[in-house]
Amino acid sequence: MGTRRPAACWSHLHTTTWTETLMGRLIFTPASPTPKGYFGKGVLSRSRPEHNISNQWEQHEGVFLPVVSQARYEELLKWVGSALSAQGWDEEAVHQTLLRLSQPIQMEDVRNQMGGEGEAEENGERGKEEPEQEGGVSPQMKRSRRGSEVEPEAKRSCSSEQDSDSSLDCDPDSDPDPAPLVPGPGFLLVVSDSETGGGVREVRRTPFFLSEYLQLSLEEAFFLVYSLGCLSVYQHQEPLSIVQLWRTFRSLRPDFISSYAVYHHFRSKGWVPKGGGGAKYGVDLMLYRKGPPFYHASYSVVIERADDAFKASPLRPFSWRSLAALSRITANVSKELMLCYIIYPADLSEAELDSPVCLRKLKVQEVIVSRWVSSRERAEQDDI
Amino acid sequence: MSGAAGGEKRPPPNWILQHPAYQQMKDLQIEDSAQVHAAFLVYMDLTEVRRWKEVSCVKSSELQVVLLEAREKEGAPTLTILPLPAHQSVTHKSIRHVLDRGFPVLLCAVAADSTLVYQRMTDGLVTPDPPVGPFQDMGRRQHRKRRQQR
Amino acid sequence: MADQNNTDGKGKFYSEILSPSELFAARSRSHKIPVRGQKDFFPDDSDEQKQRLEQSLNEHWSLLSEERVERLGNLVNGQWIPSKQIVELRSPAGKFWQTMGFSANGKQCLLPEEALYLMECGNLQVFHQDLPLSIQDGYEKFLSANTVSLQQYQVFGHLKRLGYVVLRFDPSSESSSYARQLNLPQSRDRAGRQLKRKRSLSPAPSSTPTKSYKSFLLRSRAEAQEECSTEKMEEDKCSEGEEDKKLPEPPEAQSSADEGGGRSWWMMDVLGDSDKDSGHGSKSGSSCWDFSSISFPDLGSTSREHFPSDLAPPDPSLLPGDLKVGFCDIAPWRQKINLRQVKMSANEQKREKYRRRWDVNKNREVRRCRNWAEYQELMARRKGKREGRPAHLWNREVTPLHDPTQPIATELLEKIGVIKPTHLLEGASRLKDADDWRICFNVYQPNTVADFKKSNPGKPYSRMCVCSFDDPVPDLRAIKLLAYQSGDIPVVIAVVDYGDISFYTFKDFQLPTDVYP
Amino acid sequence: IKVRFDCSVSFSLKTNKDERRLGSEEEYAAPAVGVSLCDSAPLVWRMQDLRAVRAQGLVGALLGSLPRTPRQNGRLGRPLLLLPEEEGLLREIGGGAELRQKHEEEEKRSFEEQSVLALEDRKLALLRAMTESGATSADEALRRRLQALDQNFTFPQSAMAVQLSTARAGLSYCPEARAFLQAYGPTGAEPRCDARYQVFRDLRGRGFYLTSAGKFGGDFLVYPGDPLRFHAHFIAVCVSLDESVCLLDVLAVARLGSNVKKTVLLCSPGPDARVCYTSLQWSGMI
Repeated sequence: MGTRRPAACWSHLHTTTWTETLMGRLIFTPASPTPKGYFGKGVLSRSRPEHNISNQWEQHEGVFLPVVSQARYEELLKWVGSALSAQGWDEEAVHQTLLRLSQPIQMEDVRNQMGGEGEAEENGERGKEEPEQEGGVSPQMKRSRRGSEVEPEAKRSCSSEQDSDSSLDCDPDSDPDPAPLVPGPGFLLVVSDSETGGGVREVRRTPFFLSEYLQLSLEEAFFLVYSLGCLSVYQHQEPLSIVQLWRTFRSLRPDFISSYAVYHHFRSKGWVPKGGGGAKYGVDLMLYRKGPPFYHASYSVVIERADDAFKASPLRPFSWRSLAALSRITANVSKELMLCYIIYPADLSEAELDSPVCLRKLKVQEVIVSRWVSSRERAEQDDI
Repeated sequence: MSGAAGGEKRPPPNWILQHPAYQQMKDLQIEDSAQVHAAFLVYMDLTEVRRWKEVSCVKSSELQVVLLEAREKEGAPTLTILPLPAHQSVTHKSIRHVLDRGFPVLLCAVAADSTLVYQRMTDGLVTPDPPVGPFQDMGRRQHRKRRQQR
Repeated sequence: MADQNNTDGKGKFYSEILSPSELFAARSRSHKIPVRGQKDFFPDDSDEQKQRLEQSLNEHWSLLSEERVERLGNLVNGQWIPSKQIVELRSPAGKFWQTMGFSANGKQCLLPEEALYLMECGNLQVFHQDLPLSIQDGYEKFLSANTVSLQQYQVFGHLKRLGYVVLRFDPSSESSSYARQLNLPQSRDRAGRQLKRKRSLSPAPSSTPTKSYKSFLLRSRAEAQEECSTEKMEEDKCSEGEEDKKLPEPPEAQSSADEGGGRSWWMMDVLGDSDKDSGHGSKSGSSCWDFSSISFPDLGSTSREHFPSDLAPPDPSLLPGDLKVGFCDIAPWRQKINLRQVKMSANEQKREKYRRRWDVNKNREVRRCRNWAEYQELMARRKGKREGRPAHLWNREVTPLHDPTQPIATELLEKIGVIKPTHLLEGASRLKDADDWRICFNVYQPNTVADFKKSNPGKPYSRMCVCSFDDPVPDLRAIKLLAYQSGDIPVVIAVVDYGDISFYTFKDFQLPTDVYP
Repeated sequence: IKVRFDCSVSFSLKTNKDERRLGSEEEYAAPAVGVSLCDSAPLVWRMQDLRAVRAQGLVGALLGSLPRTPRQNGRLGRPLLLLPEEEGLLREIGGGAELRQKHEEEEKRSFEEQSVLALEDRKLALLRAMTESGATSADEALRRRLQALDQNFTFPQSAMAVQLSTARAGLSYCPEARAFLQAYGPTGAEPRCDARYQVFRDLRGRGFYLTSAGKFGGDFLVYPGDPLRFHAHFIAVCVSLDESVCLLDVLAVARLGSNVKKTVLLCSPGPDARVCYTSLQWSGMI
């Protein structure tokens, strides 16, 4: 029985909150293991979440710590202050909290806490801790070991699942995308400017966690929910059913059915579609074989829709000019341009469109657009 | 979070919602929440990833969008940044409107998965930098010569 | 060349006419094209730049002002016949006859685009009312909506100059939709003579540019055939006649019947297999199969003692009527099994080990099962664990396509592949012809010229459709129509942007399923 | 420069160039550019016309085989195809808006000339009548009557003589030419055409040379000098100010621009007859 790597990696169950203030976006919480199979993107990174609070790290008395400047540290403190004020804390309480928070920490305490975590040693010689569970600030931040009770559970749930399910493919070394190491250990090395602050170096608690989020596109999220059943999406702290989610996404994006149908189609062929790269090349999707780390994108995809008579009602009105530009930039990066038509049958009612079951009635037509060069001589016309 | 057993635990609070810049953007009362989200992602990219200076947000009431102002480094000229979700459309008029603020403009297209694509926009005609060296043309000339010999 | 309007006797119109001495001198002029110098990036108003520009312009003008001068003996003489929109040759055709022209009424004729191209190449002089036509006359008289448009001629000329053979496309010559339904390979031995097929029986609403040309074409093809080989033609006619007799029904009716009945039964079958849950059939069967009584045979096991040398016969009630099955002696089978240890390299072993890592047989619980019943019980137990599945996803009308608590099997991709792929020819036959998209040329590659026969041109390399950069991009309907018209020959769309021509193809495609090792 | 739009050789011969038969057209000192229509496309054939077009900074596109070496596409020969904008600009530089307008002007001139001639004619007739009557004492009366005639004479429009040509000549109707003028006029109804024309006109006015840029996803390639000697600096994309453009299209053309080292220009005619230009360049931020 051959198992497929990305498919196997899809099987973890996640939940995510989709906050209405961030309409149209789905944010994966950092505590969840990244769904493997190349879903989503770290909001601050170019692919998987790997953003650090500081890109400068230093070994301080045997522990690797991120280094931040005094100014940066104060900025983070300020954010905490304003966040607490926004939560209705009075000025004095905020002040006290900040004061307590900004106390220098002894390295011994740091080591103790890391040891207590129990994971750091196992996980890497760099002493990086497993992800901090929650970002931002909340009243519970006064507790010293934030998130520690959440994280092992997440770990446990993964491993127990693997035990119980013998056919799961969990070969870690063949997976180039290991579980995210969202940095942000609870401590920082604050370094003041040598001129003004006399070069003081102090270890302090990280005041504001910018743990990076994994952002999913609507299509990715719906696929994880509907096709793989491994994601729950919450709104107003209530989990959404598949049909509810479908309706919600349709209301956010009028062309959601077409764009999802295309996404779903490519996933069901074992390919990895990514919407983000498309913006770089002026298309809707980039299509990768297996996944971005393995191959460069092989196709640039433009999504079109067509009715029963194959008349296109273009999602994006195309002119030869825009097609010429797309064709050229696609060829410049050795990719191919694909038009992907979703064909809606004439008898598809609005009621049917209200549920993802309508996907079974849709058809998909892929068309490759390429420039034909009549002769090598033609290259000459570029001499302009 | 939840494991295979489907424990439905309430997800932890989202720090984005607590971020002062996000609060500030929300207070600008822009209807298009996708644009606000785009603006916040650009803000985070400029401050956290690129470490730009003096990054602030401004409301354009005419366009009903959040604009950003920032300097690449200390003492560098101020830029206006126009963050837009990549699937939207623009008019030249709205671009002109942003340019009319008097600063050079960066248009930032924000894709659905938070990928950012920056484009520089300047009023008037900006002559491109000349290509480096005559090498490309030499090759082409060679090619042409060869062809003519045939 | 331009204004040889001899009826107007005024010398002023001869400004671009060469004098006899100039003509004579031109017989030995160079055929080289001056090489253009490297371009500058910024204009700087320097004298050097000005000088270079002047030099370039002078070169440019002298190149452009050059007139065509050919020796009379090298020129083929033709006559423009406006009523037929063709050029009749009055002297024998040259080498170009291999790839251009057609015969009609015993005369050699050229299509207007062919004549104009040959005029531009300095091979042909065309007269009208006994006066020679200029190139300009040729453009203005030959090119029109009824023959070929200027843009079509631009594409024609572009390809001809590169050495391609370019013939007009005749839609009626294409195989019928019925033939296409059968998906017969076009290259069957008649393919070469597709163009010759007479469609006199079906007055197809052919709206090819020139009707007059078409009749000429048909006649000329017939003549060409005659020249070619009479017997072959007889044979051909014969077989065509037969085919006609065999197919009295209009192709459309035939095809729909075909689609509706003949084909669907097995299509359904195939679909049913993958689409509907395959457990359906086996479930109904399971009632009479007592799994607890069927043990797993292990013929390959090295521990022979565990198994008797023969297997008990199956329960007769499970077998169809007359069938009698006795004991099965497995000894001879055993001898056929290779029981030697396979020697594997370290790498292979590692791979094998990895492959077997999640082998069902390795699972302790599975191994504890002694028969199907116990295994099914185990599966049911495992299924029971799914009760913890989130209610908001599973206790609703629409549930996820895949259950994450279930093992991921090879069929996962098929299971979630609910959107049906299609191809360009599907449903294309029911589309009505559109006037806006039309194939106009068959194109053959330059390297085939040596063996090219007009009477038997063979399969074109591609077909050309010409449009302007300001025209719309073809939608799916247009792409389907063109694909249908062209059959298995790729269609290229030549898009003309004033002087520039870009070529695009819209190819049918199906993304392969990416199967992991 | 005067431009003529002809649809046939004979027409172009009669109306083109320096030799003019009518006094009414004598002020056309500058050579006209002969443009002939082929399948409704404006083509320039004669060398002097090609040079005149280039002298205006208009490039056009060569379509024909080069006589010297016809079987190649690297360098092409006559005819020269004009862009609609080039043809529009030529017409504008020529000063004569449309053939119809020119025709009216000619008719007006003809009427004025005929009026003078008619007055002369009347005076002559009066003189003859007076002398015939032989009244020498009538000198004074004659003078008065001539004066009155000078003041009161009107030549009715309806009395003007007009020619009904046998052969097509002069500014007569030519169906293709008429259709052509309507289709490509710079005041064309389509806003895109209008934007393109305004932009072309403005950039040419700034000394740039322009060619079509379809294959680069734009409207015009913009050269700082004659394209024979210079590389293009810009890809001009013409849009009206209010036209909504798909951001993905903007990103695509901007990326292509950076690939070929050219600045993409968004060009829109503004409300005050000025053209707005916005340069799009790669930010270098990845």
